[in-house]
Amino acid sequence: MSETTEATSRPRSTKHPQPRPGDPPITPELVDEHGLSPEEYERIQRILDRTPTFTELGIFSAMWSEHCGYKNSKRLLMLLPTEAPWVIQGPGENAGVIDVGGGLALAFKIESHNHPSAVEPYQGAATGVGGILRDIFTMGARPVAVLDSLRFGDLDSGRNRYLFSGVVKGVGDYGNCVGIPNIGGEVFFDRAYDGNPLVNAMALGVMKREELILAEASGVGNTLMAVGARTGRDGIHGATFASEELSADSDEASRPQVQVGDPFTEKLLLEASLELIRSGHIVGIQDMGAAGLTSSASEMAGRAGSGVVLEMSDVPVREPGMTPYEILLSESQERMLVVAKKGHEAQVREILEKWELEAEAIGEVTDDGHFRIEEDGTVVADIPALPLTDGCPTYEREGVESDEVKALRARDLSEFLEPRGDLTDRFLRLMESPNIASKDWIYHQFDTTVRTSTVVRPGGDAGVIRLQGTNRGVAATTDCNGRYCFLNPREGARAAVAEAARNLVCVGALPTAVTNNLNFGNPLKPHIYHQMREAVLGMAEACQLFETPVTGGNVSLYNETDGQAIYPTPVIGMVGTVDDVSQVVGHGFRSPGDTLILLGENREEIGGSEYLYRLHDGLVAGEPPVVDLLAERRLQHAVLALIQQGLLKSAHDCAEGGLACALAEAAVGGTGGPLGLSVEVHDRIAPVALLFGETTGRIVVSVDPEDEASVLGRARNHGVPARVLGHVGDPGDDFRIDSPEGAIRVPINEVARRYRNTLADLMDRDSDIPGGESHAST
Amino acid sequence: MKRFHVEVRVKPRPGLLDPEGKAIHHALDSLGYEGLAGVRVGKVIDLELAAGNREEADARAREMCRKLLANPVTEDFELAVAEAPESDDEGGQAS
Amino acid sequence: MKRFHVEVRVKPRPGLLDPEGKAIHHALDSLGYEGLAGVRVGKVIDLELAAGNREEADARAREMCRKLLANPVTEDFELAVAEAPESDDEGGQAS
Amino acid sequence: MKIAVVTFPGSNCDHDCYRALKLLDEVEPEFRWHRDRELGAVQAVVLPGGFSYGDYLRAGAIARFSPIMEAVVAFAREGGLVVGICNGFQVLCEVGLLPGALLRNESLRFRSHEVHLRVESTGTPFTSRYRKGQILRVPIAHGEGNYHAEPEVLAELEGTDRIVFRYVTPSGELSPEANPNGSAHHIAGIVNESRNVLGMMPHPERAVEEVLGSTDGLGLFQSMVDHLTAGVTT
Ligand SMILES: Nc1ncnc2c1ncn2[C@@H]1O[C@H](COP(=O)(O)OP(=O)(O)O)[C@@H](O)[C@H]1O
Ligand SMILES: [Mg+2]
Repeated sequence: MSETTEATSRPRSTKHPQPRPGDPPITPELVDEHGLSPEEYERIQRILDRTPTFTELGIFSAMWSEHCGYKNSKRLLMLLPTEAPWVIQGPGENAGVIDVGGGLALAFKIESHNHPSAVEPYQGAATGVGGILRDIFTMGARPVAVLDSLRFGDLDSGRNRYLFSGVVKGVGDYGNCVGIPNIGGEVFFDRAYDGNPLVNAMALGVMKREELILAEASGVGNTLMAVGARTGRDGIHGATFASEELSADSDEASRPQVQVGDPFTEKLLLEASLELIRSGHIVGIQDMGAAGLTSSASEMAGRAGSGVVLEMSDVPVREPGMTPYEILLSESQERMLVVAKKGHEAQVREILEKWELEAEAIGEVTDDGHFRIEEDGTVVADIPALPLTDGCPTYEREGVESDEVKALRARDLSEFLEPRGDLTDRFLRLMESPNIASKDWIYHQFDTTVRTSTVVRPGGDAGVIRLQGTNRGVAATTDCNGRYCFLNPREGARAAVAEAARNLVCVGALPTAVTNNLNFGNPLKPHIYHQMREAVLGMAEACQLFETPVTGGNVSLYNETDGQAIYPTPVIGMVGTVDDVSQVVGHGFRSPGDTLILLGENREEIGGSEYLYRLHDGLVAGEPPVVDLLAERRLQHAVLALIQQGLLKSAHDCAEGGLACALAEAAVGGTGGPLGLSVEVHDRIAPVALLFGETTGRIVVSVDPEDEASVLGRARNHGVPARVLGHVGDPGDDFRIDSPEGAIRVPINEVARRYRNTLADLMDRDSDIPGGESHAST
Repeated sequence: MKRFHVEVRVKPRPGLLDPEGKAIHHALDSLGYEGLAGVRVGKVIDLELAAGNREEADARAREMCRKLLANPVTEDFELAVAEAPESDDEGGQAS
Repeated sequence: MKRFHVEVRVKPRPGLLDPEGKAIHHALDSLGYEGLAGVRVGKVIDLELAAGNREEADARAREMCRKLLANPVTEDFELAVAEAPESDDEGGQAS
Repeated sequence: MKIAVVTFPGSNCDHDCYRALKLLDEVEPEFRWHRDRELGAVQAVVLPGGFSYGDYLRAGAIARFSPIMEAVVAFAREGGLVVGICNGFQVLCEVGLLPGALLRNESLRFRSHEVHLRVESTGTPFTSRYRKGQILRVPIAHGEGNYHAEPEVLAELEGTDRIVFRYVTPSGELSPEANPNGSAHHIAGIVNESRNVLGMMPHPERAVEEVLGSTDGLGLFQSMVDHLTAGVTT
């Protein structure tokens, strides 16, 4: 490799690229295998005014895949609100950026790694975390927190336990090694995710406002440099792969090589990148993520309106004999593309060398608007950059709701509202549901306190970190109940946004912006497209109302196995700001004798509940809880104000498992150990719905008895229904809820024991053994 | 039944990135060991098992590898089977 | 200089607790494999190195083990040295 | 006084240690790079946590060959104060400044949560601010913290008051449930024979502010300052 790159002196070939020896002929079958329709192929021929070479076909296939091209989602995403005065960078960059005060900006984004995790859970999840961290630090921000949003089939299957265990270990090992605290996330188990686990990772990063850098290849003559790990044959065509349904033979050897993560290299790359960005020697930087070098180089050129030329023989490779096709489409991890100012290449190399990394000049920025690839000086691909990056056809499809879902939603659930059997027993079985039980088995495998800024760790309603050197903080949460979205995608999406915002106010944060991950089945099916459109509309409506614009996100489609789609799962990642971290409250009770107050209104809603799934043989039916967005907003304003006035000692919202489970979580969730409680509930609705229904817009707070009247009064002034439920008890007391139709009464330590042990009991059997096909079956 | 010692070596599949091997390679280089062309790291699993004969021991160990010990997506395995010396008193009670 | 392939096996010292071996043993038991008397897990490190002859390759690999690859407090190591087949073109560029 | 915090490639608690030291008026923390060959004029050294060299092969095994480690070993041999926290503890064992080794957690899982530590020895430069038997609440976050040593070594550690911290229940009892990684004798931290080198798995630097959940780790750094100040005046 030459020490000094005289890229400008390289003669420009004007000839069309010719097929390389060994290239397969371009046939309709080959086009089809590349996931391109005949119409799309025609469009490619029109753009080029000729037949593409094999290399070019590969490039188009990756860029026009669902993953990179957003063919089937772009038009829907345009419906989302994206603007607010505090938004610095909206959708379209590596991550969204908002102003969080004090001259600081927050970059944040969520990303899915569903398909790789289904094949190799450990590496799939690990590289998912790696990718999202790179999206953050390529904006110039130092990553300060990660969250993970996970979905699996039920844990009675060995395969699902294997996937769950591997994913958790992968998320943990990667983030732990890089040294980024995990501050929250979610996990949900339901048979709808059998064979299609969802692994969405979110990251947050902080920078000074002026440190923001964009991923643009600008400045003719500037040098493109490949930085970080070498390129191998990993995940070739991963982007296309992620855009297809999994089928039984996805496990065969024909599959692309699994991407293996190297968090150690990532940590070095993180430090080196931030140093590079601050050094002034570069003008742009981007992760080589999905579709690797192809997407990073062409997108950087597309954004800047420039062109690029890349020399394949200069790309540092891990294996000999790699073709341009392979080099361009490789998804090897921990690599970046950097645009160095001309003449500053040596300084760039020096910074990387300090961090024991490589940087190689592999091309330059041109002014001809072309994405041109050369191999030893011979042109092997030459494509106009803008049509390649932005010319991907987008589709608006017909959406039709499935009759099956209509029927499920219309189902009469009144028989399940009758009091039947012992309430205490039903309550305990719910507390032992993996969807409700403590998730500490998960987050005890994650470093949550590194960087010494974590104010609220996982386990509460939202994670909070302090902004170093200030009293300010940022909070983050991820939320989505796929069952609600399945039964009614628009309501479900509204509920997801509302819950995310509610979780943020429960810790004392003002919700400010959203990133989202749309996880759906095959969009070519009308009922799936219907789900997508409805979910996006619901999200748009709720985000508008909560003034939380969407600054970015990710779309993962074709989450189907053997034709069976997952629940529509539009995961909401929401961030908020905290003015003074010393005012933050947790979800757990603090002192015996405190008054318990319910803010919000009970309704008779049991549809889509965990209660039906867990206690009635996996029943998923009915109308999911309806969100009253205006009432929700009043509630959230009230709680935030009460926290800022220092009147609340704890706050926790009602979610899966309803009021009874929310009270229990708060009772066992205090830092000083479980506290009993004594509560009396009565309302004009069936007790099953009152105790276990999942009506949204409710928050349970504990307050000093002296503040009781004041809290009730202030809540009502906000237009929020408020009532006293009872009192916090002592350690070792009973957990006791009396209702007109019966009581729940059980020692709090017993509740705590069941709540804590469920996941460990299920998982500490056989699931963390290395690999093997035993895990492929139940 | 005889006792066999099976040594299973599970290694990352060729072409797959092996970050641990890379780090060790780098460390050995900087300790001054020249002429190192490659380092790959895997696992070795020693099994003590009872079987009628060597073929059976081999077949059973292979099955264990396919079922549990090696991850077919990322790893290959090799076996070496040896008959264990007859009855050294308290043998067979390890682990 | 010739090219050698050295397989280094690093294993927990006898008597040392091996939780991973225990977990695998347990898993194999519950998969129904009977007659398993012991499972121990270690590391295998494949080195490709250049040396004048086999003895030299062996000696250098041993030194690497003592210095870096094995921790004498907890681990033992074994080596197997094999001469690599001559010049398969582009070999020797792994890791 | 100056205290060095060493950064290896992959260290990720170096800044946390720096910040914790910075909270003390008397201390001026300074970073040292793994390629440095000299420590310069410092009164103590902190080897921070993290994943030096990715913790590949064995945690700490590669870092101990960093150029700076020769200086750290020399400094320790001359009686300088050295604290290794988490990965730093692993490096100290690998380089031979402390006996024993840190194996993979018995659960085979990374463990991250708050633990309770009992102060076993106050006769060290790192623990004079604590009471013997005092219970501290401090986070752990590690995958290889299972302390192992030969029985003779353990006996010697016990016999010479060199076990500094043990994992205990909130009320101060020894129990298998309170031992997060399977460490022999519930060991969370030890000192060398001359008591100037401390290795511990838990993270005192993460327990130095109320808003982080605990201030119990502060005493460790304050003890060091006391010791060094006394050393200067006497
Ligand atoms: N996969 C995960 N990773 C990290 N933390 C998690 C994960 N799953 C759950 N948690 C933690 O457990 C808490 C409870 O989870 P969940 O019941 O989903 O909360 P909520 O209903 O309030 O959103 C979350 O707030 C989160 O902090
Ligand atoms: Mg909540």
